[in-house]
Amino acid sequence: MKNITVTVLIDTLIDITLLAFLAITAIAIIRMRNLFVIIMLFSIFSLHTAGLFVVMDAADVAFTEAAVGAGISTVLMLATLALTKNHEEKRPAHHARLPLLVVLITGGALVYGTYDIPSFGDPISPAQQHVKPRYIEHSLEETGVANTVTAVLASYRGYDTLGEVTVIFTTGIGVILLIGGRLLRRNKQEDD
Amino acid sequence: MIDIIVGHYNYWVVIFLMMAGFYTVISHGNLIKKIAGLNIFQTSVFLLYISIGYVSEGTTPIIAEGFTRYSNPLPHAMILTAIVVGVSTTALGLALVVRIKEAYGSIEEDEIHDQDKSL
Amino acid sequence: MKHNLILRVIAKYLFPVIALFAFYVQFHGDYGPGGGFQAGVILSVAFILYTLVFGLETAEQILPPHVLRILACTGVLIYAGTGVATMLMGGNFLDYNFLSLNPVEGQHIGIMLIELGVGITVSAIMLMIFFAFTGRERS
Amino acid sequence: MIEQNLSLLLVVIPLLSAPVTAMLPNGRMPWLLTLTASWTCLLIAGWQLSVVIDGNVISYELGGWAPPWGIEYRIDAMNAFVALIVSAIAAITLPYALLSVEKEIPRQQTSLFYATFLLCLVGLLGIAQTGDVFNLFVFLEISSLSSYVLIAMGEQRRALTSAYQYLIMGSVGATFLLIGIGLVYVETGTLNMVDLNQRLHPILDHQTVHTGFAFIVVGIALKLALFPLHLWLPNAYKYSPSVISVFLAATATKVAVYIMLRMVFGVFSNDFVRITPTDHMFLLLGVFGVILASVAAIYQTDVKRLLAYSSIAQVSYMVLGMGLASVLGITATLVHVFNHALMKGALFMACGALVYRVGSSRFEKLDGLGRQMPWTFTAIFITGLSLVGIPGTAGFISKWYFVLAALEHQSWLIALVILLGSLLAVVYMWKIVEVMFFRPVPDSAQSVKEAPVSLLVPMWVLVIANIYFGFNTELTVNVADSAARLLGVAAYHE
Repeated sequence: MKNITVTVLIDTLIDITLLAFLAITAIAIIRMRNLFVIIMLFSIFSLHTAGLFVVMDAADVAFTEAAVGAGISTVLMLATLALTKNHEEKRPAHHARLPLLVVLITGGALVYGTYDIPSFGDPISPAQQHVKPRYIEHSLEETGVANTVTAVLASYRGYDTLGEVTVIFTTGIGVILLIGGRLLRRNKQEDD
Repeated sequence: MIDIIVGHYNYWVVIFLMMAGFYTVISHGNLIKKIAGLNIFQTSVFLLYISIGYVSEGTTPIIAEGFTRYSNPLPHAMILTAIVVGVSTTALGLALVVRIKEAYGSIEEDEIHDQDKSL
Repeated sequence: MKHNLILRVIAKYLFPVIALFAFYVQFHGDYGPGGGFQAGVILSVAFILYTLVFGLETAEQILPPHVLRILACTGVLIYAGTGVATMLMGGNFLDYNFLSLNPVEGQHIGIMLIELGVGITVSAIMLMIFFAFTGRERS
Repeated sequence: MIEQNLSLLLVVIPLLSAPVTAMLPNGRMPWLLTLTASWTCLLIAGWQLSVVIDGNVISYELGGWAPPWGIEYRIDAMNAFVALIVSAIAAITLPYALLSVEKEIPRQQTSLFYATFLLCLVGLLGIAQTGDVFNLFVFLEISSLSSYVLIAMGEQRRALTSAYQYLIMGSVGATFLLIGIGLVYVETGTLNMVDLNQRLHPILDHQTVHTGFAFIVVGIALKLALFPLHLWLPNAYKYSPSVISVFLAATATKVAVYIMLRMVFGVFSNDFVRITPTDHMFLLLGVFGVILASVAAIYQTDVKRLLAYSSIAQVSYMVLGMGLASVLGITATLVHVFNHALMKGALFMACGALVYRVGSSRFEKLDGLGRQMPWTFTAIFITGLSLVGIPGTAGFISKWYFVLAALEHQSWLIALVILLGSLLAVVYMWKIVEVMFFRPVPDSAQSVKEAPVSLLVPMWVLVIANIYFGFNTELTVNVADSAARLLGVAAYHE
């Protein structure tokens, strides 16, 4: 029993440390003007998030976030930076009040909304009591897959994943239409 | 009081992160920085979902001997899809930024706006 | 970077390792973290590394744009086609139980097929996007 | 076997056609496949509506998993109605697209262009069919991402900035929707709409539920271009290729209206709308939207932008209908969704015809053009009458139901606003008529031919539909009424 308490304590400590890092990174991103630094900080933000996902027992999501956020997104942003050759954000002429007001209202609404949200890690919250138990208890016998995330993703909610593939496909086509002038030729013979 | 803080601090920091991203999107005029802000906004929402799925003293939802308490796989599956949607939006947005730079010679919103007005 | 010998040699050795890891992630998703999407991203990273070291022209000789486009389309068709196949075999769309006489075996086949579709599409599209961004300067 | 799967095939047929289209050689082949796919969709959507029109519900379990564990397609009269509108507009737009696209889109992009069009159709139909909130989010993103691309395909460089602005606003909206879904999920543990409705019922007073609701509504409002979140819409419609203006103006905001109805009344409930200030909010935004957007339309100097502002005003009518929160109000909203799709489809097609011949939709290029392009001009004139709400046109039917709903609500003010909106519509539509018909043709102008037949026929199909549905209200009003009742909206009583 004692061991469990120690583990929980360590988990909480890591959780708080990572959250603090994330908050600092987010503030730095707002205040920095050098775009290269911003992109690097975003990559760090993403990697920390992935770490946090591991702490919160979401290995699959952590894996994907590390590959996509810290990997692909960062590479694409750097590629854009190389193409636009614009490394410094312009200093705004005046400080707009409206965005700050909108953000404060939105954030306030969210804090208001957490008033009766189940506590963090609560094992008897509705989200843990409804729908989820079947995935945990029966996915192995129903789908033969030990990783329940894969079972949900590929089988129970496989149609969402078809949508996800369609989203990626749309993006690919879209990027080619927008900046892939060279890639539009289907092969060397076809004239354009 | 302590109970509320212990049970909610995670959500509150996540809300702060979301709002930091949201603020970057709506207050900054640089097109690349807006996209970075949007990414932070979305990534923080992913944190909200994973926090919802978290169970204390639980483990990753890969069924194995000796474990009985798993975190909720449904938010994980949803967020995997949402991450893909996020990177798709980023890629398209950046492609548009490249084209805008070629067409206007700038990626600052006010400079682009001025060019359009002078026509 | 084309003339840096160390980079060229290491990239050549890293390429199969990364690709192998991608295949491991692709087919081990049932038991551990991972699956088609992550595998697709990792596989595309292997090619991105290759492109960075050996140049876009060399990379496009191995994977010409029209091949990538066909691969991307094939992945989507495999995924949706699996659904159509289950429909033809009497089940609902994507009801893998009907793919085999034994439902769990059917689930295995179905999940493998769709993860394969995801992996193919994702790696092809990621590469297409990367090629589009890096090739932009020249056009 | 086919029949039980038809509702699903409605989405899967365009989904399968999209990658095939992307692999076809450029030219007319991609167009032909897209046309075939969309007409097949129209047939299926028609069949589907005929099944559910009497109050039946089709339930389809994707992957064979029962809801709420799996995703469910749940089609009642409202879903089928929206799916029919989307597929009908796609089916009518495509014959029109052939020449317009050949003129406005580079030949080497045609196959990918049509593939993206199909993906947009997949997204919109997927939204209309699904009974699962997260699945709805995914398909909403498919339709949004493809429309960003399609808008950016416009010829002028401002198409790029418009698409970028839409991308930022749209993604913020989608993220808000995602936050809302998450907050509702944490309180219920489910994503299925029917299940959500039942599990939300006992906890409608929770703060978390209220916040989730607010985020869902704001997120959808961004996609809906609800005043004052409409800023992305005018430029997006103006600078996109003609075909895309037609398709998006006639379908995208309509589907967003459907999402709003489904979420607000289907997932939450009519009681929830009444115990919270939601209905008053909708009424307030609707009133301001109708008046301010109509006034803004009057000051435009470009037909496409004028029509875009008019669209914002018409969407505000639909929001007014939701704010009335009664069977009659929802019926009016749904009837107007249908009729407005017909009107804006025809009007943007006429704009496309002008762009096809003159190359611009700005007023100074259109002087006296009405006499040179009489068929296009007459189409604009008749549809304009419908937009105003003259008896004998489809527009009259929607305005009639809006006024009835307002009077049932005993709100004279709202009835007055609806009439004022019609008056303002007379003013801005008259501006187009004046420029095109009463101004002399400039001497320097070259003579302009009437638009080609393949542009005129789809346009006139919609014009005639505007008149036909002004007399035959059986389809629209019956379906809308049955849909509104299924949504669980009790008749209004104080």
